[in-house]
Amino acid sequence: MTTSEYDRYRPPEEPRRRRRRDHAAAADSPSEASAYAVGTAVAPSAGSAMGPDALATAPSGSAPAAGRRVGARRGGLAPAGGDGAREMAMVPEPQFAPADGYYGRPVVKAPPWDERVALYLVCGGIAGGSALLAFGGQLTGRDALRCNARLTALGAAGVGALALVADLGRPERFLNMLRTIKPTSPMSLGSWILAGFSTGAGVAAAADVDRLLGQALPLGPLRRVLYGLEAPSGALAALLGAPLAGYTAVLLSDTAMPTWNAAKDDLPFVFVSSASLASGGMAMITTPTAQAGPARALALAGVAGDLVATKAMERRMDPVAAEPLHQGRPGWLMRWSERLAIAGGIGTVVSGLTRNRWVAAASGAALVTASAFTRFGVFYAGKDSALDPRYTIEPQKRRLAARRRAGIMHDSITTAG
Amino acid sequence: MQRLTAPDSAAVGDNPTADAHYAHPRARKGFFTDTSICIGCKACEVACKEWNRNPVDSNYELSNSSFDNSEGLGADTWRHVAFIEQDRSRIEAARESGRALVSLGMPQIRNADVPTTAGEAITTAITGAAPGPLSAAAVPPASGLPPAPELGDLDVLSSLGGGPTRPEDARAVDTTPPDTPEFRWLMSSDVCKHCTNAGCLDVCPTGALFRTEHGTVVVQDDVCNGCGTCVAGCPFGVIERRKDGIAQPKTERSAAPVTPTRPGTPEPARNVGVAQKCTLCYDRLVDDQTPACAQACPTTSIKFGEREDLVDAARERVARLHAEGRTEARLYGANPQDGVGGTGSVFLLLDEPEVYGLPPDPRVPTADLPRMYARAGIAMASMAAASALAFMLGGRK
Amino acid sequence: MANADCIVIQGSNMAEAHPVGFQWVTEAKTRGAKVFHVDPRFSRTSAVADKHVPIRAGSDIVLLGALINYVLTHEKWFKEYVVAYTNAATIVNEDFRDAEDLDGMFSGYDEQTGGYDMESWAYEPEPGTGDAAAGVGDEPAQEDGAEASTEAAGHQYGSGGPDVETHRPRRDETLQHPRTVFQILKRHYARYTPEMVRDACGISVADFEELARTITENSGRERTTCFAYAVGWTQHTVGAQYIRTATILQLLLGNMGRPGGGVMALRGHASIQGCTDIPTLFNLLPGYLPMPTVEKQDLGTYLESIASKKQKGYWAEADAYTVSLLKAWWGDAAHADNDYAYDYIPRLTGPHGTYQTVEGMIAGDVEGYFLLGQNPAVGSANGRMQRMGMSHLKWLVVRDFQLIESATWWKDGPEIATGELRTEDIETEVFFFPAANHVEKAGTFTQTQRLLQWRHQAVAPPGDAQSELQFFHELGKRIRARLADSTDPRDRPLLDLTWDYPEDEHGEPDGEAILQEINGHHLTGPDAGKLLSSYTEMKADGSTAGGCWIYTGVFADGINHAADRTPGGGDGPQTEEWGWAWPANRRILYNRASADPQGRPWSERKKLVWWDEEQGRWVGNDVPDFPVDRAPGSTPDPSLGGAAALAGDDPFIMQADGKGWLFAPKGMVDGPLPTHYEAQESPVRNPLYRQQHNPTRVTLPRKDNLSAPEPGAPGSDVYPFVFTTYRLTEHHTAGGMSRWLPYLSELQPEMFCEVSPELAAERGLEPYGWATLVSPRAAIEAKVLVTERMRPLRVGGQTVHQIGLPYHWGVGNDAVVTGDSANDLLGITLDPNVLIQGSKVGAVDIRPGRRPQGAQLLRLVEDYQRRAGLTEETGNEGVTGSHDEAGAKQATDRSERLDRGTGGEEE
Amino acid sequence: MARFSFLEWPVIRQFRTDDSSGRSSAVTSPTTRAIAPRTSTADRSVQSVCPYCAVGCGQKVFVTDEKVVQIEGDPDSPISRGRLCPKGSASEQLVNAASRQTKVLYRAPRSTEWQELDVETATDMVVDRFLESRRNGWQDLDEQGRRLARTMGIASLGGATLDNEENYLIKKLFTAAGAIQIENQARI
Repeated sequence: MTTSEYDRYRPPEEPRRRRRRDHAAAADSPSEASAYAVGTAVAPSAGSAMGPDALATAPSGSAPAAGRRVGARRGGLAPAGGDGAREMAMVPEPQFAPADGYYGRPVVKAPPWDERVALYLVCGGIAGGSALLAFGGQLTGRDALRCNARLTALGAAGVGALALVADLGRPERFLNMLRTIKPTSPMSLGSWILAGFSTGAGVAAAADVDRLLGQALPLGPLRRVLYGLEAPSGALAALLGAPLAGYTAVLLSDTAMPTWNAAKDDLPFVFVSSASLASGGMAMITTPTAQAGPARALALAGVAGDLVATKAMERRMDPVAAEPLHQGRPGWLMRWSERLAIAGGIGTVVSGLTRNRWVAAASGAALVTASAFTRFGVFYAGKDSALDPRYTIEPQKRRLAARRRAGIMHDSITTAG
Repeated sequence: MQRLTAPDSAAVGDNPTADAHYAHPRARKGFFTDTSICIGCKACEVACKEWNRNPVDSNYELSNSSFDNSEGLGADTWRHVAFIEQDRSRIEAARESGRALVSLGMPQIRNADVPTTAGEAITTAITGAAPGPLSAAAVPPASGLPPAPELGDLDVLSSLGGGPTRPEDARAVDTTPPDTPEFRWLMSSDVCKHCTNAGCLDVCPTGALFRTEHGTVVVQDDVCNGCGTCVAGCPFGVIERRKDGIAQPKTERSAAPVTPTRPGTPEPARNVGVAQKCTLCYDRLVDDQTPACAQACPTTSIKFGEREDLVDAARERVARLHAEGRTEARLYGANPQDGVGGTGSVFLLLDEPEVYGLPPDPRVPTADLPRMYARAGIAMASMAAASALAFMLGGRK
Repeated sequence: MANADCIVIQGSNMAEAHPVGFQWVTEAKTRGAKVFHVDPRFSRTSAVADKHVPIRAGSDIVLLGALINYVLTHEKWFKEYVVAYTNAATIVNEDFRDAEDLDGMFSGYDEQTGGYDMESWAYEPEPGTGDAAAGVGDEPAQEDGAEASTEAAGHQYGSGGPDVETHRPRRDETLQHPRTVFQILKRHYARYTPEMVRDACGISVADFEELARTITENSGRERTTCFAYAVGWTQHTVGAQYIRTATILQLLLGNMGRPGGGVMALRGHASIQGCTDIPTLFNLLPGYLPMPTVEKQDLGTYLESIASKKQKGYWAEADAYTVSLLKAWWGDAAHADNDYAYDYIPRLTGPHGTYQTVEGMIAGDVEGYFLLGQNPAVGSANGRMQRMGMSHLKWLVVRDFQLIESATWWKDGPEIATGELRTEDIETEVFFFPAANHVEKAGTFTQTQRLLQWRHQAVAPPGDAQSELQFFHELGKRIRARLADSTDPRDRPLLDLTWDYPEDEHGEPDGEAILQEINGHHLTGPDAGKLLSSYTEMKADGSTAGGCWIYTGVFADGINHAADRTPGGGDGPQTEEWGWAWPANRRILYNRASADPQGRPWSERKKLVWWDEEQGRWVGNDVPDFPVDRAPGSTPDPSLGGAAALAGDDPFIMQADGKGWLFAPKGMVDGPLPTHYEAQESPVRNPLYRQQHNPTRVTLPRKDNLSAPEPGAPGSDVYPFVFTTYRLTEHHTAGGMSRWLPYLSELQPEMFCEVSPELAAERGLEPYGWATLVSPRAAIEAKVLVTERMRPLRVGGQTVHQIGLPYHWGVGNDAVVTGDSANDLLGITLDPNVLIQGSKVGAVDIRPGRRPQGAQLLRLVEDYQRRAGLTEETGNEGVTGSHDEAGAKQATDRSERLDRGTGGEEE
Repeated sequence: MARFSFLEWPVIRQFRTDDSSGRSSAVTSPTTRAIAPRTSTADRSVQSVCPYCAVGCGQKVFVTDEKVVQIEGDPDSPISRGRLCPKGSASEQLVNAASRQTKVLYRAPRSTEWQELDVETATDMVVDRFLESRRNGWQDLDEQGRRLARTMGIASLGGATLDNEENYLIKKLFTAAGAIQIENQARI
């Protein structure tokens, strides 16, 4: 597209450097097709299709929409064509309806978390549920289940913790997570939970590993200690399993990200359900069907809980704040999560009836994937919701107006004096 | 536990330093940013960057937002001047919404503890309707604000002629509004709010963020590990993790074939990967110096001082503007009962907060934390119970 | 300014260009003062003003003239003040013909020279005094900033003004005589009506009346109104007259010499006041003494031309100031026998301003050029001419902090890109010397209100960086050493120069020693060696030396008063213990006018200085700008001259008659009264007169400095829009001190133009897309800001679109941010009084998209020139209509030839 | 954190002090507790004047180890009362700009690049050229035989950003040398 006949004399433009801003980086990501873009992109320009001559000769007033004042005022002004078109398409016009805030820029900032944190959310769920299964196995003498679940718990916790550390701005300072205990900080409590859980899961798993290796580990007199600590460690991990699987819901909800925050009442249920079906699924993959009965039961409970809790959550959320869950990449993930959960649930039932290891493994994989999709979906939806100011402004204006209608005047941040 | 999980300082009113156990607690400091006298010079932005050695935050291209080329607050930009161009209809809407605030009995700070019923009474008196859901006609969904009666569009439109407007409804503010100009250009210097209940501070897991003896909220660069939770915890989108710290011009473009001795060695990138935001010049406050932005501000649009005094000054200024008929003036952050317990940085705005990119009804997320913990506790218990049940019902070995 | 009740900011974007100065406006406003901003653009100043009045660029005299007319016809003038303190009652020579009589011309125009003979503008002498025509010349305007003395002095006269004798001009205190200045003024502005303002300026009658009403309501005994201006007034072909018009208005309203009054200049550089006081200007010597012209072959002639010993006021002592200066420069070599070395000063033969110098470079006459903290490749009008001029130099010395565009044009300038210049062909040697900056040297800046402030050195300059002080001291030392054995008389001025200043261990000369030389000292007599404490101590007999008489007193009693730093300036309201203001640490000039003729303050609210009967002296809150013991009623012996001749009610002590000049009988080369002329490239006809332009403006008709056709002429629609240039807060002039700083560059990173939504629609310009602007000289590209801050104006039935262009960017490779330079679009047409270019109005076309590169860019500019039929004569007519018949034909022929010529090249 | 001390572990301090929620005094680091502004730790501060526009705002220049570490408004100045505009606020960057040139550069005729020169040589070269161009452009008399005693071979532009003392020396030297084309920003 060219607006000047002389543009052809110019060398091709270098691609523009992006701002070193998180929201810009996020806009770069595949979620570009999400609600943000859909919500704010302005209609393609009539002007962009016009040649300069047409414009130059068009009398003022009858000129097409490109520069018309009315359009400008209402924010409907076309994006620039010509040179700036690529960038302009995302850039809203100066005069904005108030819901678009300040030039359509985000009001809140998405956290700088990338997929590693989403991965941690998944791993945390698997680890927490697995510890519960392991403890159950430990108590009920299901050795394979106990051993596999312990290893899963430790592995998932380890991968998750590593992902979390890697996502830090200063990974070398990860120990500062244990610098203080802050009840107001789910991340602080979560760090302590993760530390405790990992210790428990680690000791318990070490005992099983030692057994698997025929006591080949060079433990010496510590072996007795290890075996002595095995049971309480397994109990500790199980005690912290559900918190580990669920605290991340609070971590997400305890933010100003509109979608996460709006989901605060129900997200823990979604997350524990998702953790249950994922850990059950993992156990169905790793463990012979004979010992995997409780895993299947847990998975089925998780599927049921997941479907119910997710629906309830979406229904109870502010409709605008819920939008990102249905649009773009998170929408896709959430839809497929549901489908896979249902499919996995059916497969679980089938595998329970047929005792077919392959069906069990496939169902387990579907469930694990469903859980991952749920958590990635929720993760992305929250980040997306930060990008469009509408998700922040509209629910807030609505609740403010509702309070004012109800005669509650004392708690507004805006005051007349 | 209740006290520990309560939003910071909820237990201590609007002086968040009171139980911080400082040997020498000081009066709470803050800013009052009076946007009605801001000239948009951006001295605050430069003075801030210069003092804090913050990196350049730009690709050196226009940001397509009037004269604002720094876009917003972030890790490298701790003061940001917004530029908003508005035509007459927006000005009238702003004036109208301000008038509605006044009519609603919104100067609530003075009688902050007026019981809700009183507020209802006022509403009833003004709107002539009982509190509660009003008819759709009375509440335009777009604005979300109940309009003051008898101040409908027609009245405003009748003053469009440009001549002096007739005396307006005396019940709102007994002044003659000035002529509505054809156009205005709002400028406003935004900054960290230093909330009474600070979301960033509450959610920080390392203790890098802390409440200072001046009541401000500051990141300790040497402690923060860049987990980024605070970024999500801020209802105002202020704090951000620093990505890189290029404080240099485009050196690769330097035409000089030689590298002469530089008068100043380039500042190395600082605090990369660490959460960054306005410190209210904590280092300067320690020595009773004025924060860099407030010291530089040519027109005293940015005022620094003890928050209590500033809020008084802000109220006086609003009253004065209202007396001039500029009902669009309003305060932002002065109310200790708002969703963040009031802010240390108080603003005088001339339009709705969202026009400036500020949230209209921010709420510190940790305010709901006890409930979130309770819900999560139930969920976790359910999971444990489900596991137990699974073993009971999960069949034989 | 903080004391004003109404502030009119016109021709200045004060909040943007002088944010810290604007604090006083903010303060006045919060105290209830009304603030008006009259400007083509709605700028950040408008945003905080009570009212913005958009005006067509270049029509300010119509507005100000109409305000004068309003004041006169509505009887709003301050009668007692006007009669006593201005020349309203003075009667003018009967030969005088006003612009109203001659359709835009005054009497005395000479077609040959394109200038005026001012004889017919003179005062009429009192019958029986035998005075000849009573021209009294001097500073034409009298405002707080003493701007007029620098900006508005005709180059022939420096600032001392033309020859003067003492006069008793005829007066009519009733103001009824038809030839009184007052009546002439009334007639002159009678047609400057609100309707004329509407048709010429695009300001509605209602807006005008609101402005007029507010100003007049806020003037008088109790209240004062202040005008603030900057280069929005000076950078016009009638710039000096803009300031005169405001001064006339302020005198009529009694707003001069009083707190919260005046016409305040807002200047753009740290020491731009200082560099006119101690001028690096061709036409001046320190203290506004004129550079001698070739006609002034000896000291006597020279001194006569400055001031008569018999005229009133302090200029009468110009001989003492001149001799002291010569003694300061040439010491013992200056003595009574050789006219105090007067012949050591070179002589002028005409204008030698910076734009003439550029012509001299292109012609090859100028071989060497020093650029001292100045970036003409970006900052001067017609940037291409500037760079082409530099490419003809033999050598160029650039002293700056960074590699500015004026230092690198030979490798990355726009002419290299277009192929007009090839680096390998350019013969110019370029020296770049790194300069020390303001914290690396000690010295004084003089700020816009004449305040000298000493800066202490904080650190030593880095690397090879040097101060100008060190560089030029060293240069002088080496030149003198090289010539030490010369017997050539032309080298005597250098060899006899006093040039031995103490240096520190780094070779930095002692700034205080130089400031002491500037201050001056006694050479002989009982006080020999003692520093002067006031210019009144200067003598014409060679017994005193002093480099700049107006600065005398800065080192009184051996104390560097410029370094006075009592916090807050001390307890006095005029903060006189902070720095030192010339003259004599006086903060408000002509402050005698703050008291009535009897010496009482006009009002309690606005008192400043007053006569204390008991003490028999003037007292008050400022240093009285008046002989301190001259009683209000005193009428000195008419045979006296100088300060002694000032009557007790002659407050304007630098004027030859002690009065504020409503009418300038001499000194302004383009007319005794400000008259509206259209700008060189205005899109509209002069609505007031047949005469379109200032007939005395200085044009540079050259092929590289073409002008747009006159409105209505063939081709005038080729450049249909008006552009006006301006500054942004975030940058500093040509960018040498801002575009290299990342913190400033990121705030305004790209060159842009501001257009109205209407113009954007008309031309298909997209918000934040690119546009190309083409003027008769050049084409540049800029990002487009579509904004309602720009408003099309209806002027005389025609819509005028104005385009705003900041001028900070330049083409190069070294700065953090670069861009096309708005000044490339500008042509060079100068104000005849001060030779400042008209850069606030230019003709331009705008089109969407980026500009072509390389030789295609030249082709685009030529296309436009051909379509408009431009020739060197286009738009450069002196008297409108004088070229009409023969001229027009000639122009057509020429443009046809040009057409053919260029066409041939294309083939 | 330097050496780990159990009692200084914020978790412990949380419970030792009233700041049990770990949001203020319990979590400060030693660096934070020792913080001090560089304006207070500077070796000296010097009063100066802003180099940009003509308002003449007061500046305080803080110097540590002979390096300018901070420039801010001088609250004592009655002109500016401690305030500065964005340019004035950027003065420290002006002084310490990494791109600032500190070496003499020379571009020979027809050369495409700069080369470095030492300041002594460069000054001598300028002296040579100054004298030669002065001679080449010299005019003794005008066409009517009147004394001119001037050179048109040398011109200068600049001064509005310089000190009065510097302008004084420039005007004095150029005038004595017969050069008249001395101009500055005041006419631009």
